[in-house]
Amino acid sequence: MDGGWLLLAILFSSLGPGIAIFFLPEHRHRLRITLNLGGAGIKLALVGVLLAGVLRGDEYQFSLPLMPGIDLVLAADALSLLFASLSAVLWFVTTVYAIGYLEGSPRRSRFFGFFSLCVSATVGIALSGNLITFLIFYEMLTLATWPLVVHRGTPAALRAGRLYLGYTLTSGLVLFTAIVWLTLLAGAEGFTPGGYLGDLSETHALSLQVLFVLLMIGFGVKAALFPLHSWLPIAMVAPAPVSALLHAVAVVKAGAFGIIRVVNDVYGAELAIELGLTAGLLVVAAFTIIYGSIQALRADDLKQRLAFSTVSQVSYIILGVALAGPLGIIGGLVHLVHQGITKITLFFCAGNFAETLGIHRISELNGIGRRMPLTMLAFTLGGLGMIGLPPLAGFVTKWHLGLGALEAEAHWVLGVLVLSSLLNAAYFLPPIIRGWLGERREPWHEPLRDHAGPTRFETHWMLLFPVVFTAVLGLAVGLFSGLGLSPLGWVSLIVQRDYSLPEFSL
Amino acid sequence: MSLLLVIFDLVLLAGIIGVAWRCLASTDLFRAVVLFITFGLLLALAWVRLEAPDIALAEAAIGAGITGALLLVTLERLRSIMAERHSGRPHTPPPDPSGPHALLRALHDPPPERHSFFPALIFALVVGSLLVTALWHQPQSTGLEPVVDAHMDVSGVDHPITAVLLNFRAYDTFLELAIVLIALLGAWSLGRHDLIPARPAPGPILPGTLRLLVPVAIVTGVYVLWAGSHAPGGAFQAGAILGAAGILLVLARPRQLPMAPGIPLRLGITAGVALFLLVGLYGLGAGHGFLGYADAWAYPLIILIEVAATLSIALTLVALFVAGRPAGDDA
Amino acid sequence: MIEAPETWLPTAIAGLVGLSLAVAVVATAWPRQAHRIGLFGALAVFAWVLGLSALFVAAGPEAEAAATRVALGGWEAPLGLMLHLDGLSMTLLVLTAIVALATSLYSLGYIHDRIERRQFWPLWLWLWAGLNMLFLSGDAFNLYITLEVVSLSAVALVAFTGTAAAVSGAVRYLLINILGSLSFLMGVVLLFGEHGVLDLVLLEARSEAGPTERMAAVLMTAGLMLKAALFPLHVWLAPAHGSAPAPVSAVLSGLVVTGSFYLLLRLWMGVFAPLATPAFGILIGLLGVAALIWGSAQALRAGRLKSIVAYSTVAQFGYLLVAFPLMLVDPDAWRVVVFFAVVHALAKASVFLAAGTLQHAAGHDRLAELGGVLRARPRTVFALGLAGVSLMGLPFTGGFIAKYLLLEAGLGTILAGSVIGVLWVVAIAGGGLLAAAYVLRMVAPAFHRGPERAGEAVSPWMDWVPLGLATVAALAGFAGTLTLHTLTLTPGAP
Amino acid sequence: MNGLAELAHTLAPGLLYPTGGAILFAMGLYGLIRRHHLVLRILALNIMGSGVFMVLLGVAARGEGPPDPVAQALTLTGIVVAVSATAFALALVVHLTRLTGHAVMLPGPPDDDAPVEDISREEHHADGGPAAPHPDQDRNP
Repeated sequence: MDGGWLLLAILFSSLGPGIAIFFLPEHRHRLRITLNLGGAGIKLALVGVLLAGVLRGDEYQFSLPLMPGIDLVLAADALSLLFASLSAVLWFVTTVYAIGYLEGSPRRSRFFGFFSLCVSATVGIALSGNLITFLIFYEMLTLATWPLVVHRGTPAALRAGRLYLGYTLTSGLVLFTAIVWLTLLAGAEGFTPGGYLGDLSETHALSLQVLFVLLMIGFGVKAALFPLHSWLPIAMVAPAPVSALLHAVAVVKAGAFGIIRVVNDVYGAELAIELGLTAGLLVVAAFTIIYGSIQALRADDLKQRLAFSTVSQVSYIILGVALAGPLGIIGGLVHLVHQGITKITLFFCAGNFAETLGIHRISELNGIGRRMPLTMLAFTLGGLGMIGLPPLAGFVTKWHLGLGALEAEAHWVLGVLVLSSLLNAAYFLPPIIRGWLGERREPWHEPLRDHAGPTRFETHWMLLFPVVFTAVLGLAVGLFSGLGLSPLGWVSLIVQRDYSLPEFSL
Repeated sequence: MSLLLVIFDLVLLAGIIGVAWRCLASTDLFRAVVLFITFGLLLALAWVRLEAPDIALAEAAIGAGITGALLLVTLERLRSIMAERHSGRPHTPPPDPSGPHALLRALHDPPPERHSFFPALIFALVVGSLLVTALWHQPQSTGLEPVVDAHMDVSGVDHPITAVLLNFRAYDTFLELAIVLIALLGAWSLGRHDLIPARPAPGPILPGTLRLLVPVAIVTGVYVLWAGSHAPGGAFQAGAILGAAGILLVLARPRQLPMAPGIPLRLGITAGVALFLLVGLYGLGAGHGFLGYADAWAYPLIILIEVAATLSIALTLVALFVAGRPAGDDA
Repeated sequence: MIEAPETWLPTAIAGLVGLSLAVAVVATAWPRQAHRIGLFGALAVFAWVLGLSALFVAAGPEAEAAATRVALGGWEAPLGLMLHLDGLSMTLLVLTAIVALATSLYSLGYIHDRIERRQFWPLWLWLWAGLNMLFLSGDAFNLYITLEVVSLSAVALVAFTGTAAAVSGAVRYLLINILGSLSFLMGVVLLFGEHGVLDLVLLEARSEAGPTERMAAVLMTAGLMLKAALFPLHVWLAPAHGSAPAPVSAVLSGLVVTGSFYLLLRLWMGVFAPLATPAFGILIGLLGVAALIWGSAQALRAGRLKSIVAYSTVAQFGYLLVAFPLMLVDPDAWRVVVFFAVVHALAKASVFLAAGTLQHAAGHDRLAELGGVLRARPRTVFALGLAGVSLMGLPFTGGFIAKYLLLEAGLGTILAGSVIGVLWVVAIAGGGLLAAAYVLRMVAPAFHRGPERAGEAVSPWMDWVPLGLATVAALAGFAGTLTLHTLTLTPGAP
Repeated sequence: MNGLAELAHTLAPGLLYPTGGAILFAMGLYGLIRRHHLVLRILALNIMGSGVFMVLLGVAARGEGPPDPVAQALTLTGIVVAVSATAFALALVVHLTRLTGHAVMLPGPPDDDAPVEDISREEHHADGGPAAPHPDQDRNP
């Protein structure tokens, strides 16, 4: 129970400002920004404190009984910290970006209110100590994201919102049912490294298999696993910061994180292999990787292409988990962070192109490198990182996934990795090449300058700073992956603790 | 002897059921209402046969009398509304498009459609036969008669029904008074009253009769009230009789509804419940329980409550007959 | 010196009845001040109920110690009437107090015309008193009387707007209510004829699965289902609830319907317990599924905001019916059902109040033309959405906890080997989706791009009370443990 | 003759009248379903109610001794409740007729999407519904 208040404080550092922002009149511009950035900053600091504590080996737990048998449990372990830190950092950046992006647009109180709720839910997911708590925050995330998706209020946005809710609520119910069922079978245990269902494997094997499928359906929708992914590309109508948040931090990652939790901390890798569950998951993940890439290749709309790329990239995480060996899991977990940083960079870039120059399509990117060099540079770094060019972040992931595949003796996975890297190249290189080498004949159309006046940089500084920051971050996590506090170092720590492995070097 | 009684019972029941049937099958509303009043009177006879003179009195006064008056005045209102709509006054909304015979429909109900006949018949037969089966299986229980009898000496009154109504189950009776009041509040909330009960009386007969009838009714009412403590009678019957007298008064004074002052009227209609509640709360405070009396005080308190209740009931029934709220109530 | 809570309980119970009646009587006699009497009376009754619940819970932990019977006038059953307070009635009294207080505050803003105020408040206070008495009654015939108090005042309030739709809704509602009451009364008469007593506890001790009980069960259940608008006897509900003034709709959908349901539950757990067979449970459950589908479908196609809410009541009560077969497998599930009903009442009342605010601002409640007002009133829309989330059964709300427990009970029946349990689970899970769909219909227009029109000014009461009540509904999840504990203090219940 | 006496004993009021009450109840139900005019429906409900009272009084008269006073008291209460409900129902019917021009309730679900006015708005005053179409009506001498 010690330090439970720290966990609550982390939760409320975004929840409190979020609720306050709802009640702010639209014109209280400065106060809103203060609340937003203040909350984000406090959260960042608190997560830092927690990080240090967990590294020391302190235990953090908070629990509140909701009903006999239902406890709301918040707990901090290394894995939850991985996701929580990612959310805290990227939220801060996205908040800055969103303030710049939405400057002067109506209904910002509503937007930032739900924005903060969304992040609170994500952090709640990260800190959940059992499945029920996870579900509570998971559903809260669904609800908090919907207003963001439909924020523009256009018919297309509302259609996308309906689709999004349809998918996520249905999967939420499947998840709900599965979790209640699981709780009936095994009791309301907290997440335990190595799982807590071992005793049931003899008696309830079939139930556990069915439950696993249900759980995967429940999480798979948000993680955009084929064939449950169709909402994601359509939800692209949302404003760029929302897309960034959806793809890099909150929604998609919540699904992937759920799958990690279930495989690692509910079933446990051993049991999952024993019941033949990981094999199926592996196939689905591999298929989704290829499928997403091919779809991305066909899309001309930049955000659309990025969306399909997300479909593909998130499945790397699941692929890693499904390999169910230490190295594979390292690859999967580290990709949770790497993909987040890289993808958010790309979405920020796409948003900058759209906002500054009104450009949405890849075919219009010709020569944009000369007009917006920094953004294009960031885009290039992101794209190359996704492809997996050493020493960028994506390479670290793919390297470990490859090792994991070898370890699990699933050699065909190597083929999938190679194929998908080729496909990645095929859909990321064209925009990069166009941007740097293409020729632009007519003058740029400048919507941002038209309505906000001239800017000192290539675009508004609040749009530019986040892009540069995340791009540098993406570069750094790749370059310094050997350090202890890098994502890779942290993930190795998680896997060591979970698998009780001796210190091992890579 | 008992055979004769059985034949009497059978004939009476056949009559009651036959009248009820004719009433429900009637297409003319006026006819239906008249049959319903007859039905009420026959019921009163049946209650006498079932050794329930109190109920017979109540049925005749309330069931047949007051209800009948209410039904008749309703028909009169419907007729006048339809006539007004028909005469095409400028501010009437367009006639109901659902039927060209809107006027007819106000006081006539066409014979029901054929297609609902069998379902309704079968449904009613099933319900009725199940009920009869259940009833025929019941034992010959004596009910609560012995228990009531054993407590009569502490009830404060000599008439068991009054004892039950105003002492043993006083709470029910209190709520019953409240229901009469709520019905009036509901009727009042619909709007102010119209002048229909005050149509010119047909000729001098009614006022003449009234001069005779009203004093008699008042005396009867007071007697019935007083008798209630030891013989059939009581607040409700007395209230109904006084109410009937009041209704006659209303009817006999064409275009001169008494301008009821708001505050006294409100106090009058709530006097029954208010006094009852006060006594009840006093009982709670004094340790006899809510709505309880000290044995020695039972009789005077019961009489007090009954007087107030009679007054309120009579006033409320007259107000329900007039239907809308008086203008004075809004002042 | 502090006496044991048990010694104060009987006085406090009778006092609650006395107080709520006194408030109604005084308001009737002095209509000029009715709204002030109503406001202070509402606060007093609310405080009294809270105090009573504290006494009640303190008198536990044995169910027998907390549950109390009060002989009115000092006459014990079978001669006299008994008031009866146990965990079930206590829970519903507290629910009533919360919703009624919110409604009273809301009405201060909603009913502002001087003449309307004089008519509204006495009726409303009688309705509230009637509900309190209904929950406290322990006598079959007295239940009939309290039901009548509730119905007549409720009907009068439905007709209150005075429009053709409202009055025709009210007439239908009244006839249905009288029919339901008569059916109930016939059941009471049958039971009285068989056993010679009216007290529910005595009846329960004497009842067995005989023809009288069967027929009485049919009549009383049908009567109460009519009043509770349980499928398939629900057609009257939407016009009545949809055309009443907003605070009245809130009370009708939140409390009055729940009151009939409470009585059904009480009877089937007591007097009719010997009759409950699995086949009967399945029949009721199937009705519930039908209600869920039908009500949701109607809510999805209704054109008016308040109609949507009214139909959703039909759908949500389907849930409660679905719970009946679960109770036969897992008798403990009844507490979950009550908790669900409580959460539903809170959420439904706040939805109706929010809808009333929007209707007031716009001057109508046609969904298609409501967009501007919805956009201009985010606070009310937020209340609508928050309460809607509770109806859907999504976290953090009370609805989530309720649905969790229902689902747990449903899956429990499957694990216990009941095949039809799958249907119940699908219904419980799927009903939430349908609810989401119609809640979305109400909220989504607020997110459409378009002009804002704040419409008519609304009083602060109308602005804030829906939000407050919706927050209570959402936070009810945290009261789950307490509610379930209170409900265990019901002697005789499983 | 013995048979007749036995018959007479069987058909004691305690059995005969409850049966009659059940018939009235069922008949009222039938009328309620079949008839559409609201006044007739109200009559049907009253007949049902009388059926209930007849059963109650019949049951009370079933034993050997004097009839059960509790049952009679309940009946009295029931009658008063019935007349109150009837009076209110009739007032509603009149009001409905005034508003719509008919007093018929047809079977089937009503049109719930009919527009509804909002009484909480300023322009609407309930200063006497019936008085509205007849300006001369609240003129009381």
